[in-house]
Amino acid sequence: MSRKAKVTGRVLSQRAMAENIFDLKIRTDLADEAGAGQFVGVYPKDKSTLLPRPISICEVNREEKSLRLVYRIAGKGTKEFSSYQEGDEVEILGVLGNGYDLTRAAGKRTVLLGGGIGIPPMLETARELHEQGEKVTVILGYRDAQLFLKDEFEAYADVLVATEDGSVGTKGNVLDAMREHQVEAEVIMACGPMPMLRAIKAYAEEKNCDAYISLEERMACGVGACLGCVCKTTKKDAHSHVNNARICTDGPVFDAREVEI
Amino acid sequence: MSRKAKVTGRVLSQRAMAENIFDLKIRTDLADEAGAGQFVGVYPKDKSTLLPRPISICEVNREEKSLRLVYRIAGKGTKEFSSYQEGDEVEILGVLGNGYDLTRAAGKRTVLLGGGIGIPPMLETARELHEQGEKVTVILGYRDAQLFLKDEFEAYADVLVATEDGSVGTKGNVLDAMREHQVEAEVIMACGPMPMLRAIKAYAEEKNCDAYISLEERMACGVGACLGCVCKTTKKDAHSHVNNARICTDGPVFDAREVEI
Amino acid sequence: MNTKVMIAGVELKNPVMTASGTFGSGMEYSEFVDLNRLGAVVTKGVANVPWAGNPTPRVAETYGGMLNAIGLQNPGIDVFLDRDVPFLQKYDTKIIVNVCGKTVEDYLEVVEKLGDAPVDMLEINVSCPNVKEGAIAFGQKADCLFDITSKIRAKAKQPVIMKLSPNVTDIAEMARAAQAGGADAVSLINTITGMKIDIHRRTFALKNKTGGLSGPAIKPVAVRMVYQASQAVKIPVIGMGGIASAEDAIEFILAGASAVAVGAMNFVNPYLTEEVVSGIEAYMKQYQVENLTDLIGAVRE
Amino acid sequence: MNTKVMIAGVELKNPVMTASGTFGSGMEYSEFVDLNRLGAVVTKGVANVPWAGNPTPRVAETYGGMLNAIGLQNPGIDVFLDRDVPFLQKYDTKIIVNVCGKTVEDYLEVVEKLGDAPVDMLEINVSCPNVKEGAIAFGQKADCLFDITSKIRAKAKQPVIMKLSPNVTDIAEMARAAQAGGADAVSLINTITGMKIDIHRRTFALKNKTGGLSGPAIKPVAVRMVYQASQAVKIPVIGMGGIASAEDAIEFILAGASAVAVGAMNFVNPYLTEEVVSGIEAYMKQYQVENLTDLIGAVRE
Ligand SMILES: Cc1cc2nc3c(=O)[nH]c(=O)nc-3n(C[C@H](O)[C@H](O)[C@H](O)COP(=O)(O)OP(=O)(O)OC[C@H]3O[C@@H](n4cnc5c(N)ncnc54)[C@H](O)[C@@H]3O)c2cc1C
Ligand SMILES: Cc1cc2nc3c(=O)[nH]c(=O)nc-3n(C[C@H](O)[C@H](O)[C@H](O)COP(=O)(O)OP(=O)(O)OC[C@H]3O[C@@H](n4cnc5c(N)ncnc54)[C@H](O)[C@@H]3O)c2cc1C
Ligand SMILES: Cc1cc2nc3c(=O)[nH]c(=O)nc-3n(C[C@H](O)[C@H](O)[C@H](O)COP(=O)(O)O)c2cc1C
Ligand SMILES: Cc1cc2nc3c(=O)[nH]c(=O)nc-3n(C[C@H](O)[C@H](O)[C@H](O)COP(=O)(O)O)c2cc1C
Ligand code: FES
Ligand code: FES
Repeated sequence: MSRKAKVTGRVLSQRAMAENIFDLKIRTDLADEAGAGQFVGVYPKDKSTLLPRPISICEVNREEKSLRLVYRIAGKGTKEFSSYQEGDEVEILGVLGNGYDLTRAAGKRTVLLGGGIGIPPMLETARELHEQGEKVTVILGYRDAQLFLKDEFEAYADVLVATEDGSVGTKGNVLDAMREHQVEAEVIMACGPMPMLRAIKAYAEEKNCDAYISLEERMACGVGACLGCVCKTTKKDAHSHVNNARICTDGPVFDAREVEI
Repeated sequence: MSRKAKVTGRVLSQRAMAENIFDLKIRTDLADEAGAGQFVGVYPKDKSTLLPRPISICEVNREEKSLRLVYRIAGKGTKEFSSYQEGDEVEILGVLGNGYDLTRAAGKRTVLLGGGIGIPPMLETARELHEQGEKVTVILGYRDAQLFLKDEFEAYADVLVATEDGSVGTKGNVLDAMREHQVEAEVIMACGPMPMLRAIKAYAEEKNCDAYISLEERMACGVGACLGCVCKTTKKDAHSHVNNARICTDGPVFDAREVEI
Repeated sequence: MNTKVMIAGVELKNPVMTASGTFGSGMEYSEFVDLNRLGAVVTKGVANVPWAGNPTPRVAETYGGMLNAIGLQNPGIDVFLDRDVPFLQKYDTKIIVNVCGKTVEDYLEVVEKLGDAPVDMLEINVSCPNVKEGAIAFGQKADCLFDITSKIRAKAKQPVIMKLSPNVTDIAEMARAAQAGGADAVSLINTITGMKIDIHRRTFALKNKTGGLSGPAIKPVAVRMVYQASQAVKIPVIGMGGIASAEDAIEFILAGASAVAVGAMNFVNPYLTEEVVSGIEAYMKQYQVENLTDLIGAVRE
Repeated sequence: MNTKVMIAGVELKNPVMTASGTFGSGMEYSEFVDLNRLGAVVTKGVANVPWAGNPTPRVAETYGGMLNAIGLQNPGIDVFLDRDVPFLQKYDTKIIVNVCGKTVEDYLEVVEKLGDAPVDMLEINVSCPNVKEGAIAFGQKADCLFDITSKIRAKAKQPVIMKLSPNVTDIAEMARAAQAGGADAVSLINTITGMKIDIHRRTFALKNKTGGLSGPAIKPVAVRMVYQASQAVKIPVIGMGGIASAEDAIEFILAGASAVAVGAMNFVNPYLTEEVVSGIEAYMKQYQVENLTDLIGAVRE
């Protein structure tokens, strides 16, 4: 696991990508150790809010020493982030969590599934797998025709799209697209809303394939100390021995077989 | 009394005047009704601090619709204010309080006394009296040779100076300077630290002259509703009938005879 | 859309009131808000005789809140009846008079004098933490609370709201005691006792040493107590503590409050009471809530 | 300059500790701070058997604070002794183990198992508002507190700190009950019970409905209670609740705390504990305070 620190980053750029979705690039040394599926905690400056906001890493640029975060405005904190401009300082805690174990994809038919605001972390995952020479299929699920990040995935993988409103690609979710296009997977790596992750867990069990899914929970510390962010596990967790793993440190990426969601 | 409002002003300029003392000019419609000795409540943006900071009006510019505030960094709020730059927005509650009744000076030998961060409100007082054709003497008490605002007073009045460290003018306080220069007063208008105001009250009683002094107290509402900011009065106060006047609305300027300090 | 609520037979045009002691008798804030828009104006506490209150400093700021130890300075019921009641009568809003005292007799004297006055309800403050003389026991011991409530109820011509202290182990027990004593409603929370020390002077920030904490900092405690009280009694609960927006007010209503009061945040935003009224209307519109009463206690698991 | 303080015969190199449950067993934050710099590390509550804790969501943010309803998830005393104690022994800091339970017997079992372990003190959590099973009564009724304190004191080999709940009418009475039961020290405050409601979903923000409020929002209440407790008892008082800086820590010490603990603000600033240590040193230097003990309870009127 990477060594953690709270650091002051500096905004390199920010732009709106889609309705309420922003693309923020921050210069920070945390980039040195960040990997696909990990996240950072971003602290709002508004003193009425204290806790760091967990945001997944969408892209790592080690030369530039930058992290790219793509996030949706969900409340006070993300609203504040969306006002940041080039040169602004931003306090970040990172690098947090265990990301996707990319060695699992080696030589396997790997499919990446991203749904909604779960799409961003799949970009770094696709990029790193591509760098490692893996050929993967990416299926992205959107609400509507605002296909943020899709073009960028195309540099690294074959991309299929599902939209809830049917405006582009398969009408439905990522699994509907998977079925429609008869995509076969030996390994699935996924991030997205809970119903999607539940469906993937069921699908993987049915098809007996590996699935690594990234979970979300309310967090306080982000570093494994407060036990706020647990999920039920099938086996005894290493920390508390009560089948409750900490998403922030034992996850956020879990083997779908090992969690009860 | 002027009608009160909470408004958004805009910083026209800010500069440091002396060590920890800042000169802030804000564009706001509140300028229309503001007068000498009144104050405004300035709200910090830091959400951990809620209450408005009472700051006296140092100068009113009706043409430009601006208020000038001169303040000393005393804590979180004033520290924040000192970072404001041209164009920044600032929330202000005003115009608050009853200022100096300048008709009292008409045709009288009037002396204005300002001590430390009590100097700023005397500038608008001097300016308005000057405009009304009164000839007044101003005595300013400083800690040391950092004679902020002194030059500006000279446009309106004869100015004497006292410094605590004796580096300029009389060594001591404003009353020491008054005695040294044998300045006679029929009317005193004053603002400054409590010990100075107490001395002025005693002096005025001894000399049987009028003295109008501006008091300070911790405030919450600033508009007379919370009863946080009272001072003991010799007569029954109009509001509560318990010899406790509200500094924010019945003051901050009081006839020295009418308060127990 | 119907924002009306009924508290002890008194119909408020909407559930938004002012919290006692933060709004004077309405005069000061009438420069900022149209009192006609408010469900009710709750006055500063009034006693049988004038009270001088505590020495200054009486207020201090804390993180997301403030401490006050005003000590219930007030002109006494006679001046109040002559000046403040006629002022409020000019407005189309309900008048709720907050009553304080040091002994049961003090309270009863005020309540009696208010008997023929054109006021709509009485709110009995047995929970001010800033008065030394012992009235606070009325608000911290269930049997004392029951006792004073029944005595006041017997004398009062108007509906009686008992204002509860949060400085207790079991708020539900206190709410039940008030109900058993005949209270027509309870309101809560009053301020939580707090302290601030100036580490540079090594003195208390308030001359009174302790003061009552209010403002957004205390809202979670207030919402919890309103929930617990409203689960414990059948009489209406009036909720307050840190309300800074319509969203906050709705949180209290969902927790079980039939009406809400805006307190310390008036000092931060003098327009807040009216904004809360409009904000509640906007919420009802957004979620197509026909009657405000449908929201009261409507939180689900 | 001497920052040492003595609590029940145990000398701490400085008065700064971690608040139970916010610092794990030190492992997680040892990436950020040098545990050797701290007066003591107080562990997360540990029970006789593993506890799974409450369902999620377990945490929610509030204005200047947070609610938690972890429900004391812990691996049980056996794993704790095997893993966490050896980890902490590597550091030059005192080890204080926070103990939780549902019945007196639960507590006693843990206390006994700790008897031969290399830990310096025990902190008995009788004040967790997030466990349904009733242990909270130990922290809210003076006679229950007295009773459990005496039983634990009789069994414990280490000094016993009773951790008090702020959810009581009279904190002084509780502190006295702990002292009478033989407690070597008291620590306070634990979290204040609170609630948050999501007005858009109309559900509780926490699955457990209520949670414990901590963070800067509660500091004035904590300082007041520490003051009242330290006035009421002779045993040392350990103060906590919203400490976010050395200044805050000094406020608690001036109010009467012999030591202080940093809790929820670790989540905001993971370096905070060490910064509080240096900040206290800087304050002592600025004001030429020879011994930290000169500051304890040194607030004047
Ligand atoms: C591991 C992880 C990775 C994430 N990655 C991304 C991402 O890449 N892009 C993105 O847009 N969002 C992501 N989220 C969700 C994101 O954390 C929340 O949208 C964000 O915290 C909302 O903060 P707010 O202040 O805007 O909302 P508010 O509702 O005002 O926040 C109040 C509190 O609730 C917490 N909170 C609210 N929603 C969530 C949520 N869904 N998950 C966890 N905590 C929440 C906040 O952190 C804060 O403590 C991720 C969440 C987790 C756990
Ligand atoms: C009528 C009036 C006019 C004033 N005019 C000026 C002026 O022209 N220039 C100037 O520099 N200062 C003036 N002051 C003092 C000024 O209000 C305080 O210095 C300022 O409020 C400090 O705020 P802070 O956040 O920096 O300090 P903090 O100590 O962080 O403030 C904490 C709280 O205490 C209050 N407070 C702190 N010091 C004072 C004080 N001396 N008087 C009242 N409240 C205080 C703050 O408003 C705030 O609510 C005036 C005060 C009053 C009452
Ligand atoms: C300055 C001030 C004065 C108060 N005076 C009274 C009072 O006279 N009577 C009373 O019952 N409550 C009084 N309160 C308590 C408030 O009515 C309210 O219960 C409490 O402040 C919590 O609400 P808030 O957080 O919105 O302020 C006072 C509060 C403040 C801040
Ligand atoms: C996430 C969390 C978990 C906690 N767990 C415990 C615990 O296990 N035992 C205990 O005695 N107190 C526990 N507490 C209470 C803290 O130790 C402390 O008393 C309280 O949070 C007040 O301090 P603070 O405001 O600095 O956090 C916990 C607090 C938090 C925020
Ligand atoms: S957020 Fe604290 S353990 Fe995960
Ligand atoms: S500050 Fe509220 S009455 Fe003066």
